[in-house]
Amino acid sequence: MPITNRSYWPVVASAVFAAVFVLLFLYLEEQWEIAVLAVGLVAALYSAVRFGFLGRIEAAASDHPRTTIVVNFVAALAVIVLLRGEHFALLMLATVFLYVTVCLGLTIQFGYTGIVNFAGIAFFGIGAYTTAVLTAHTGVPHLLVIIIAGLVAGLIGSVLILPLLRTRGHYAALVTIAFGILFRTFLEVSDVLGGPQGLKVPGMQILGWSLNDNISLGPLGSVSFYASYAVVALLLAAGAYILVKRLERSWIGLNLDAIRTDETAAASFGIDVPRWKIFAFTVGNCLAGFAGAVYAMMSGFIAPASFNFGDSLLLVSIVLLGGSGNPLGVLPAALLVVVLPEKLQIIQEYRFLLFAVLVILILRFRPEGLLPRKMREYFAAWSRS
Amino acid sequence: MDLGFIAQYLLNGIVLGVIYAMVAVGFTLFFGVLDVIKFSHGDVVMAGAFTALATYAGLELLGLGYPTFAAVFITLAGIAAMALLGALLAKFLILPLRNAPPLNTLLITLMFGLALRESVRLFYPNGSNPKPFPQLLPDLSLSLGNLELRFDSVLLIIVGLGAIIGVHMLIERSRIGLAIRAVAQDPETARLMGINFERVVLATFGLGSALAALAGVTNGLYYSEVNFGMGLLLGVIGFSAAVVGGLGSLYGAIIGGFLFAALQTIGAVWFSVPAYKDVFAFACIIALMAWKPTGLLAAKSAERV
Amino acid sequence: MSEAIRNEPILSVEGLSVRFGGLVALNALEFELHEGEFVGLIGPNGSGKTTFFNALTGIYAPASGRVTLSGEDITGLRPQQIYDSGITRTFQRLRLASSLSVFDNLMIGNHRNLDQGIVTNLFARRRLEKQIMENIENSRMLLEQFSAPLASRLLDPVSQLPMIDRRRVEVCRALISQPKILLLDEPSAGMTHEETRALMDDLLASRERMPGLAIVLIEHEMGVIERVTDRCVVLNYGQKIAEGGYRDVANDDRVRAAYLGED
Amino acid sequence: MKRHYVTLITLLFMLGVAGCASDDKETVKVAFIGPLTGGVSANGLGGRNSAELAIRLQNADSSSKYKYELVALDDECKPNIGVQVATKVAADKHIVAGVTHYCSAVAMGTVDVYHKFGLPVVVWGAVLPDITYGNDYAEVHRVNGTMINQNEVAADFMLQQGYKTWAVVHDTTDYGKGHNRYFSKFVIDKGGRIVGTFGVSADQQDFNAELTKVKELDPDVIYFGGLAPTGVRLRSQMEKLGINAVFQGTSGIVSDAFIDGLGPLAEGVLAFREGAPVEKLPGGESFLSQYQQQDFGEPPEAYGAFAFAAANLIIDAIEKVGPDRKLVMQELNATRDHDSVVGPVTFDEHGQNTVALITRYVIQDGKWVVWEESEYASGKRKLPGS
Repeated sequence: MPITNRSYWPVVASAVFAAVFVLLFLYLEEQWEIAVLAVGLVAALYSAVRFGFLGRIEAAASDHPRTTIVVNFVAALAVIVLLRGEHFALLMLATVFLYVTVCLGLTIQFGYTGIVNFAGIAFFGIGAYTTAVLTAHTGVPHLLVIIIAGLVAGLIGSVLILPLLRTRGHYAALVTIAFGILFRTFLEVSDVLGGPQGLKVPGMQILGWSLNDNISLGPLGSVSFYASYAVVALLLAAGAYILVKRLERSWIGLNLDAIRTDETAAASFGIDVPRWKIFAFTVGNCLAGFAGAVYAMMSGFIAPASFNFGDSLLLVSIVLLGGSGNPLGVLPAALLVVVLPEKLQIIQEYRFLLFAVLVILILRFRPEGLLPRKMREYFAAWSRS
Repeated sequence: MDLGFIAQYLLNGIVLGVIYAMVAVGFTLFFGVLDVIKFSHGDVVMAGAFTALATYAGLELLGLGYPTFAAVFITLAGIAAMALLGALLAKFLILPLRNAPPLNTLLITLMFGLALRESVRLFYPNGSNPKPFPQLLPDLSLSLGNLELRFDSVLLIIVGLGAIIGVHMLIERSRIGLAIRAVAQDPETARLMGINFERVVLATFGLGSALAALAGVTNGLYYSEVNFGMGLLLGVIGFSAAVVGGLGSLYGAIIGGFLFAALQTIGAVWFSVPAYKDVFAFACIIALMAWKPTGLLAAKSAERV
Repeated sequence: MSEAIRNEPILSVEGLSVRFGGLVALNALEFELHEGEFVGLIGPNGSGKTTFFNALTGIYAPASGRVTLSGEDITGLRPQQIYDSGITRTFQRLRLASSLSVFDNLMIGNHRNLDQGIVTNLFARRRLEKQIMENIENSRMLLEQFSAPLASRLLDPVSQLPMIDRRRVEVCRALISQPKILLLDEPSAGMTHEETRALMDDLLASRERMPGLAIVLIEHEMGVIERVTDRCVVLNYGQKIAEGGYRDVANDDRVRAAYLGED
Repeated sequence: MKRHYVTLITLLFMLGVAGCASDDKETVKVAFIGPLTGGVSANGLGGRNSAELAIRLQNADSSSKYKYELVALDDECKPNIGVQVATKVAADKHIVAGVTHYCSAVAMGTVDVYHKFGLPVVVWGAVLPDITYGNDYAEVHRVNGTMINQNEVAADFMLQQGYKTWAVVHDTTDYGKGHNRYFSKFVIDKGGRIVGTFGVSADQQDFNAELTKVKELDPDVIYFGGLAPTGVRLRSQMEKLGINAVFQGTSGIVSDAFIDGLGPLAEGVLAFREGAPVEKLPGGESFLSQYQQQDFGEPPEAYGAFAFAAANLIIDAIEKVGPDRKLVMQELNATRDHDSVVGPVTFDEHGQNTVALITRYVIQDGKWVVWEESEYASGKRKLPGS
């Protein structure tokens, strides 16, 4: 059906470039190395925008959606393989993938449907706590635990549905802000879920294989156990990405976009606004719950202090920085927001100040985000169909 | 329960309500003219208090630390500095983002708040620790049974309410107030009528931030202590109060402020673990939003269809 | 005026009132519409014309009265139910999703004919793509009836179109689901005389192809009303003050007073 | 990986050079982790500076076998960030040991990481008993005492002074909640009475509602389990409501920040802290004066001396057995009566410093004074209500 005549090489080239960059970004530690890398990135991005490479890459990606996913997936796997022994880099990478998953959920909620969710980390936390409780008190297989954790997050989110359906804009924002703060305070005050001391969570086991063990490759050295988690997190993020992309390219995605742009008009053309808002909100929260479950098993310990209102704001800023509504933008933005503060450890107590200033500069001079959303597409080579 | 204690709870609640209302009025003003949420507002409260504190240190060096004079002078200094900061923020961060999605404004101001907070923590001498605020108000108090009626609480209530009424008068009676109302009503028409849009926005942000500074200084005088993190929760509560009351409505902000204070006070008395009071207050807010989706006093959102 | 329309009315409105607090925006309105009829709805600003549309389409809940469509009571239904029953509309202030493409906007209008199943949408890509291709063809054909150049811009964002094309897209969005009744809320707003004329010509032409379609048009330009409508209804202060052919209505004293009084 | 080879070659090269020029010593990295940003960063910065001081003093000593380098990282007092930086440190083969954590929840989350990677650490500030007693990890040690010993001594002491009723105000972090648990247990066991318990959030500004309730209950003592910033607010608002009870704090308020934040209101506040008073110990005085000389931006705070002691324990172990994690861990585990600025350190089988010396403090004329030497003990001044 769709005619495809543009080459997919720009996609491959950009994936390789991105992989090399991510690899270096995660691997390098020295101050000057990171500085050189940052300067190089800015120069590369500038020339990509200036000389139209970015447009060509995006056009190619639009023509070859499947190739794009496969190539990027392989590139991510390659990064994991190359980093196989680097525990810390892999932990950061896995964390990035989990944040990407949550932010893809927020993309469905906010980017498409226009529901602002300032309690993203709360639903992430619900997934994590569900996992802690289930693994401690039941023998439910861990893959099932992840699924249940996501569903519980979706379910608890439903208490907010009534106020969310009735409110709009900043009023709706307040509902989720209130929930986010309430959730953290509740965890801390109530002793049922471990209180401020938090809970321990056992490592993930799939079919009798424990993900918490390093894998020995004999003379080739050993693979960090975080590599297993990074792969699991990557699979989750890739699954979420495919879901979000499919959603966007369907009539349902159109409903969501219609609701965001004009609720009254959408309702006037038969779109069941409450139904699709509930759908988007719940699916988004479930994704956050899945990610939270994997996170809990990976880090082995969860406590209320990890689920602050400030973390929810970080999630929202990832979505905005990436370009609201563009699932592809979430990845670079998550890398920036999650890994950059860690890389800034060298400036110690000054790092948050610098981080805040950087985000202000990006928002000020690129208000649409790093990769602004393009037109809706229904299938490959859409613009030439 | 003894009558004196009931009166004491009431007084505590009123003082808290006045502080919240002062912060909430800022949110409602900004929303009125520009439809934006400025999330750094709580940190402006903090910065106002620290400006006053630094000014006091300067006064002491000059040997001018006479309590009443100093109290007035540092308040004015805080107000002036924050008014300027508010206007600058509007000019360089908020107005340029007018055409970007509204959430961007929220995020950029949030980051500005973080930067402000971190700057005070890092660059104010020993700023990561709580700082004692000079006790410049006479240490008078009246014990009526179990009620401890303090001069500073009464003064705070009077000054706070007076400032809010002053802002109200300014908006209702003055030329700039007329311009603010015109812009709030319909920015395009106001511009056509020859109103300098940018000036009005800067004035509004200056005004709101000045009120925040006043809240910060009175907060410092009342609690005798300020710290770099004091604006964090205050900002969220002020925002909640403004939204619950109905964004854009001055009376709504006041009612919202008092409502939040009342919820917290009730929660603190009611629960055996007072920390539940925030869970209680925010749960009530969620329920309230379900009941009154546009706030208690919002002008019925007349959506043109 | 054909004979067919003398049958039972397709839409009948009895004693419809809308109140905002103490304000009576629409007062016991009686209104009938027959199949294939083109009715003009006129009246000074604030006379309740748009309120009538909003009450009909479920955006406002009527305080009293009854609305029946083909004999079925549709009073107080939600907007999406009204749309599903076959009434579509345009808005005075264009309510297109301007960041979306022309095609997307048309598809929003075609909602009731689209497969909304989650399985189809997420998992049966092949079936979905077939539906999409069919809809692209339909959209092209419909747009071509209005403006051939517009059909070639099917995938462009609406924000890049000139005003008249946006109006065309909005009318097409309301027409693509093949409704029984089309409500047009002042489509000439923001357009020149020539553009309005061109749009009305398109409209009349498309009416030829949809013989059963009944249209209600809110319009301020009397020339337009005179040229395209079969019958006029005049509102003032939420009440119907006159009804009939354009010439009769235009000569009615109360109508003149209403318009003069406003000016 | 490649970089390791490069480092290895560099190391070999350096060793070769070292053979010729005796001045170049092998560099050994030691980590410090604590909260450098956020609400309790004052303590984290004080701890970092103190650990840095230990390193600098050692490097200045020409008899030192190695050249030490401190890798300081911020855990933001958040467990998730803590696990990240702990992994970073533990996975870095060049880091031999760590001086880690002020916040208990963070320490709870990271002990597994240290165990997994075999990195010996000495906790310098977190007080939750479970950090050492909740596991059998040989890697984990702690120089400061737990909240158990502290509260037992506190309860005994206060009852001896003749106080009978307490209202407990604690923050709802692990720190405050833990203190509440142990203090309430000891005081009730020993015959005291708790008339009310109030959990408050650590960033709360206004305590008038809680304190009005306290005033109704009219206790002899207000026990506060929490850190200095909250304590400052609580104490000053107590005064404004005219509550005339003794203010009894925990180790978390034993800092200059508490006195600076309160001014004259601080007079007569009691608190308890593990370890001997720094200035009374051999080396303590010099620690404080050396700290002054280094011109750090921030004061050492209550736990600076512990961080200093922890860093010194690690340095001494490395000097003795060389920069090898396993050997250093064994050496640390064998620590018995090791002199330090916080008194002799002896680790039990859980790596917990068992020298349960608790010092009682009272604020007198704007200074933390050891109770026995204060004018309150001699009867010259009186605490409120006694």
